[in-house]
Amino acid sequence: MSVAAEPRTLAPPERRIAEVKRVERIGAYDLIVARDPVGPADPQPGQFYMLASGERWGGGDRERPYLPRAFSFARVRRLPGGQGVDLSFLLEDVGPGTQRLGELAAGESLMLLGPLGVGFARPSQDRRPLLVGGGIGVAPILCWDDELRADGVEAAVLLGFRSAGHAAAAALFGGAPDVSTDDGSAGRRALVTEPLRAELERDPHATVYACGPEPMLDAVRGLCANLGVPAQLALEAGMACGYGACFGCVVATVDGYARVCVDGPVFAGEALA
Amino acid sequence: MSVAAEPRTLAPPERRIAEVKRVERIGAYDLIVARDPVGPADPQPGQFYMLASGERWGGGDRERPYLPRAFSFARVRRLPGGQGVDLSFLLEDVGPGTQRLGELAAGESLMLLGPLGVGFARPSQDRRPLLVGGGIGVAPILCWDDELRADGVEAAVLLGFRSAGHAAAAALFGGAPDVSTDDGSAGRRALVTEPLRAELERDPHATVYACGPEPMLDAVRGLCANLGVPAQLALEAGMACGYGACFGCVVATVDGYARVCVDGPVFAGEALA
Amino acid sequence: MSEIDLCGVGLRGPILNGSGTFDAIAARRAFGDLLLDRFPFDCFVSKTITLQPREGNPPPRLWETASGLVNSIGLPNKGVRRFLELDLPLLAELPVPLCVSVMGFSHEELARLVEEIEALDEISLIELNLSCPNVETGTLVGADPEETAAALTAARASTDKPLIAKLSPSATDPAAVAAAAELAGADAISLINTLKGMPLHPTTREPWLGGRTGGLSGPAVRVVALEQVASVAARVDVPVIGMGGISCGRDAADLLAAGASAVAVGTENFRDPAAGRRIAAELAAFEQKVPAK
Amino acid sequence: MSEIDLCGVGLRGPILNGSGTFDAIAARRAFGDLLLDRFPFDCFVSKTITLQPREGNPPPRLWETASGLVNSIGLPNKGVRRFLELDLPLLAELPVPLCVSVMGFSHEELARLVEEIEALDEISLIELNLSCPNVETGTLVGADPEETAAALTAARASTDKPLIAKLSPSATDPAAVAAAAELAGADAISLINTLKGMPLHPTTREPWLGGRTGGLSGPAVRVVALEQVASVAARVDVPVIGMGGISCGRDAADLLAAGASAVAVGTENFRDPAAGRRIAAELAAFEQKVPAK
Ligand SMILES: Cc1cc2nc3c(=O)[nH]c(=O)nc-3n(C[C@H](O)[C@H](O)[C@H](O)COP(=O)(O)OP(=O)(O)OC[C@H]3O[C@@H](n4cnc5c(N)ncnc54)[C@H](O)[C@@H]3O)c2cc1C
Ligand SMILES: Cc1cc2nc3c(=O)[nH]c(=O)nc-3n(C[C@H](O)[C@H](O)[C@H](O)COP(=O)(O)OP(=O)(O)OC[C@H]3O[C@@H](n4cnc5c(N)ncnc54)[C@H](O)[C@@H]3O)c2cc1C
Ligand SMILES: Cc1cc2nc3c(=O)[nH]c(=O)nc-3n(C[C@H](O)[C@H](O)[C@H](O)COP(=O)(O)O)c2cc1C
Ligand SMILES: Cc1cc2nc3c(=O)[nH]c(=O)nc-3n(C[C@H](O)[C@H](O)[C@H](O)COP(=O)(O)O)c2cc1C
Ligand code: FES
Ligand code: FES
Repeated sequence: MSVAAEPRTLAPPERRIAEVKRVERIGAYDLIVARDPVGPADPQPGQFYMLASGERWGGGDRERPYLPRAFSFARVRRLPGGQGVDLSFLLEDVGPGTQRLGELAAGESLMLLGPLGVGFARPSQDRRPLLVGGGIGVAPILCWDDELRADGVEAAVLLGFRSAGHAAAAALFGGAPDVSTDDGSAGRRALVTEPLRAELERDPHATVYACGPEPMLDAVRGLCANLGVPAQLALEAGMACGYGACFGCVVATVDGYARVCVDGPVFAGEALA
Repeated sequence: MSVAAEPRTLAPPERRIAEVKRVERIGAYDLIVARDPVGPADPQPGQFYMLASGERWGGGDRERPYLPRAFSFARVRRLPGGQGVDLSFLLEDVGPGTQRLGELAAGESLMLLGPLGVGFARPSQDRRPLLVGGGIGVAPILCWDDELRADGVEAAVLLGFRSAGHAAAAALFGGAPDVSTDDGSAGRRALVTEPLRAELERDPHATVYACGPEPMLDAVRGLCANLGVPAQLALEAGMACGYGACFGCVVATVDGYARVCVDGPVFAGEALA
Repeated sequence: MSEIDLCGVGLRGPILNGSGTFDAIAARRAFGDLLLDRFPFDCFVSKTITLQPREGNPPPRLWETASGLVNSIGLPNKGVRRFLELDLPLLAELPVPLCVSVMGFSHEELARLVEEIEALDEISLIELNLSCPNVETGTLVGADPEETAAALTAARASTDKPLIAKLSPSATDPAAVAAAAELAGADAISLINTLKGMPLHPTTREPWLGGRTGGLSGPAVRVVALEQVASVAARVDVPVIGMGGISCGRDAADLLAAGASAVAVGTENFRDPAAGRRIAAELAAFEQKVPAK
Repeated sequence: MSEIDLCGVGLRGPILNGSGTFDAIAARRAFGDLLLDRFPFDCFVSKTITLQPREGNPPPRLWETASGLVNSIGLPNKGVRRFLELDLPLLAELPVPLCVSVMGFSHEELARLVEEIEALDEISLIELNLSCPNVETGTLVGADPEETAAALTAARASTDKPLIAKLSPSATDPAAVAAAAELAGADAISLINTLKGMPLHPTTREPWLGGRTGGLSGPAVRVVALEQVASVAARVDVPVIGMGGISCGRDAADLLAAGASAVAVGTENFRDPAAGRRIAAELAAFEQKVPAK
């Protein structure tokens, strides 16, 4: 991978067309695999893309979607001989945009801009990476785990889901991630923060990488702060542009509002207000 | 058929869902056959329906279509035992609405309101019906011819088209209509008004029923006026509602503007200004 | 649906039609008496009537835009005399109270219009269209507090019927205009009317509409209506009738939550003559959440 | 594309960005120097700068509506001093002329703002944002001829740079405001800014936006922009910069046909950072039809 000062791979300065190769149902989620012919081969885990369907983007519920939607890439496969890369996205249908994208079929076109934002940074020598994903937040955790494994690092991966249907996504991981569910229908019945606490109390020499719903991230942040463990949190926010143009996606940080799309989506726990 | 004072069959006062049974390409046009389960079995030739696709109406070119679109029914088939009627519509793709409707597939739903407006009125005893259709304007001429035939009346049918591709629609007629094309690629190379003039000069005891592009209707109107032959013209106008609500579809008549959707679409030639 | 009181007139529900977006007489020609059994509104508002007959604007009168419609109808109507003679008897047969919308091009004209209908029991409410963007004075009056107050005063003097002032969305401060109308005797405020717009012909690039400019309505104006209704409702004590972009019960619930006491369905009627009934049903699902005003 | 002259500043084409809809510095972080080779606009307009730094409104700041966007950003910016110190050097590296948008909350403040930038050669044009719907005084000034004239006078006294007056679409008569701005020394008029709107939370029905109300933009406002641009262009002699709902070359051609001398792309940038370039290419196809003003 390119060793950037900050883990940010630059994006071509225009929206481009990718071809949908596969759409698969993974439990409660949709997995979309699209071929990006011209984009960079080394998006950084934690970076994201703005997506829209090539056709019929609009005309959905209440005449939406209108703007593109942000999605972390969940997996990247580099194709031989500059044929580009296959990007995987893991989607949860929560509204007109995700619904429309879930309706895409192989061969159809996907509008794509990216990779965008700053991804996860490597842990310092003395710390092991500890990956935590909640719900659809497993997406960036998956490609981060892929990349660490490619470098021979076997990180502990702790995943939390509502129930077994959502937990199906755990099967995408290379290793054997630790799974918790709210209802105990798969893995342990617990919040993912419980195994995380145990892990960190066992050995605090870790850097925590987390993505998931706000309450989970808040808990992870508090836990890490108390134990003095550095945390890198991948945030979400409503976005219009994804590249810093609209100032719409702000989150409160210790030095004022920051744009999740250009200053994040990955933030250090202690940077957040 | 119900013998109404004016040829107007009433419509149920709400939009309803019809199931698309068949979509067929007829030369340059699309033929959509939809099953109307609850609508009246006796729409009057010349009456029309407001149509929209059940899904993805909107989100097309420039975020259109938004409003429903008006279409004469081209054929009606009554199903046994109150199963409703199969309505045929003949469409020419001229923009986002007709394009979307042309994309409908069997099994999909078609939103429908109608029948609307006033249809063609029977000729007086001493006159024979003479049917004239130009381009997509053949639609109401087709069902009018069907109905006259069902009553044992063989009317002369004169059709005009741009070229052979469009003339394919002539094959839908029960008899053997007289065909003219602008480029002579099918039938006679002529404007449909030429055979009409010949027909009327041969025997002026006719009532002319015409639908087609504005220049053709103007020519037909002028011709009939000169020869003192009554003409019933089925007009088009941009519409929003189709049932008299918006006052948007007006045409100039001898006593001011009239709404094509409720006072027409069929007007007597001499009524138009 | 629970019965509501609008300026002393009892309605079976909170859903009106926007003036000029439903012609009950034409609809009855198309749908027959079934229309009366399934009447889509709880109160019927007539198209705007003027003292003299009007032909309206030359066609084309309609332009479809992104999530909306631009119209330049130009207030065609029979004129008040023939309206009362020919239309009123038919409108009196509707199963709901009748509101007549009127526009006067001068205070005298407005006063005379109102006098013409004052005595008629078939008419429960009068709406003053101060805001039709297709007739120049309309915009000016409804956008200006003084002008609006003067118009209300002229009308108020000639009737005891409830007067609804329909504002112009072109007002820089709709709440100020509403307050002026209230002070001058308006019994209710209705808004929004259409936003001024001008589509061009796809090829000639000349104005498409026969009236050159027209009024924008439909989902495109939804959030604008919500903002204006909220600011007006916060300022006046009289009930507010909210409209603009309603296409489902959720939109109606939003306007009621923003402070409206009743709502009117406009352009959505063009997509389905039964829209009012559908929206009423959808709204019922939201009602418990709606603050009664 | 043919070179155009905007208030004495030569542009390689007629396409600007709407202020606040493209951050060239952030975009360069995301896209690198390729952005400079493929810069989407012929003139870059900065986000509106104020005298003091501003945090902007609390989130959420965005709402997607039918064919449009409602935003309540609230003019976050570093304040003019730090803008000049930190941002200007980077903006000076752009391959196109720079226009700085400013807003003052008083005439003194506006005058001081303009003085701060007057001397800087990197800045070719100054746009006065008289119309931001998220800051109360904004709406008032740009909607009122006298207020607008006063603001122009204050700014005019402190600079010889071309001054663009960006009006508020809430003006009842935009042409009158534009004429007042021209008389008071505006070298160009730009419009439209966003229309005031207020979306509600889907479940709580409280205002969704942190700033309660926001501004509507995108295709939903297209026909409104066309009407206002046409009426302003018909009234003033100075060039008009048209914007509002441009999503393709045809929309740009429409605004130029309506009398604009240049156009600005706003919300469409959010759908594609290269929108400006695409629209320029599409516009080229229409150009012969466009009347040069
Ligand atoms: C950096 C980043 C990475 C992401 N990665 C992923 C991922 O890998 N997989 C994934 O499934 N999702 C991901 N998301 C979330 C995803 O972008 C959203 O789920 C998506 O935008 C929802 O769009 P929608 O139209 O389906 O739903 P929406 O209708 O947009 O609803 C989504 C939420 O937005 C709000 N909302 C509702 N209506 C509106 C409106 N009209 N305007 C504005 N907001 C509204 C509500 O809070 C609602 O819960 C990511 C988000 C970010 C910022
Ligand atoms: C009573 C009646 C019966 C009809 N019967 C048939 C039929 O049987 N078969 C058939 O194919 N057609 C029929 N039509 C015509 C049909 O309704 C139109 O072709 C259709 O509405 C076009 O919609 P569209 O979205 O495809 O095209 P549009 O984009 O609506 O373009 C159609 C025409 O409308 C104008 N236009 C362009 N843009 C706009 C805009 N934004 N807003 C308003 N107008 C615009 C232009 O003049 C254009 O040529 C009938 C019309 C009427 C009134
Ligand atoms: C075709 C059409 C005609 C209208 N005619 C009138 C009218 O005569 N008088 C009036 O006060 N408002 C008139 N209006 C405005 C509507 O009553 C309503 O205020 C506006 O359309 C906003 O509501 P909507 O978005 O639901 O359509 C008309 C609107 C349309 C679309
Ligand atoms: C997110 C956002 C932020 C904006 N910020 C500003 C601003 O700071 N100053 C300004 O004058 N206009 C601002 N505008 C208005 C735009 O410059 C433009 O006038 C308006 O969006 C209409 O154009 P559009 O429909 O193409 O977006 C903003 C618009 C948006 C959508
Ligand atoms: S999404 Fe536009 S600035 Fe972040
Ligand atoms: S289409 Fe609305 S009145 Fe005819």
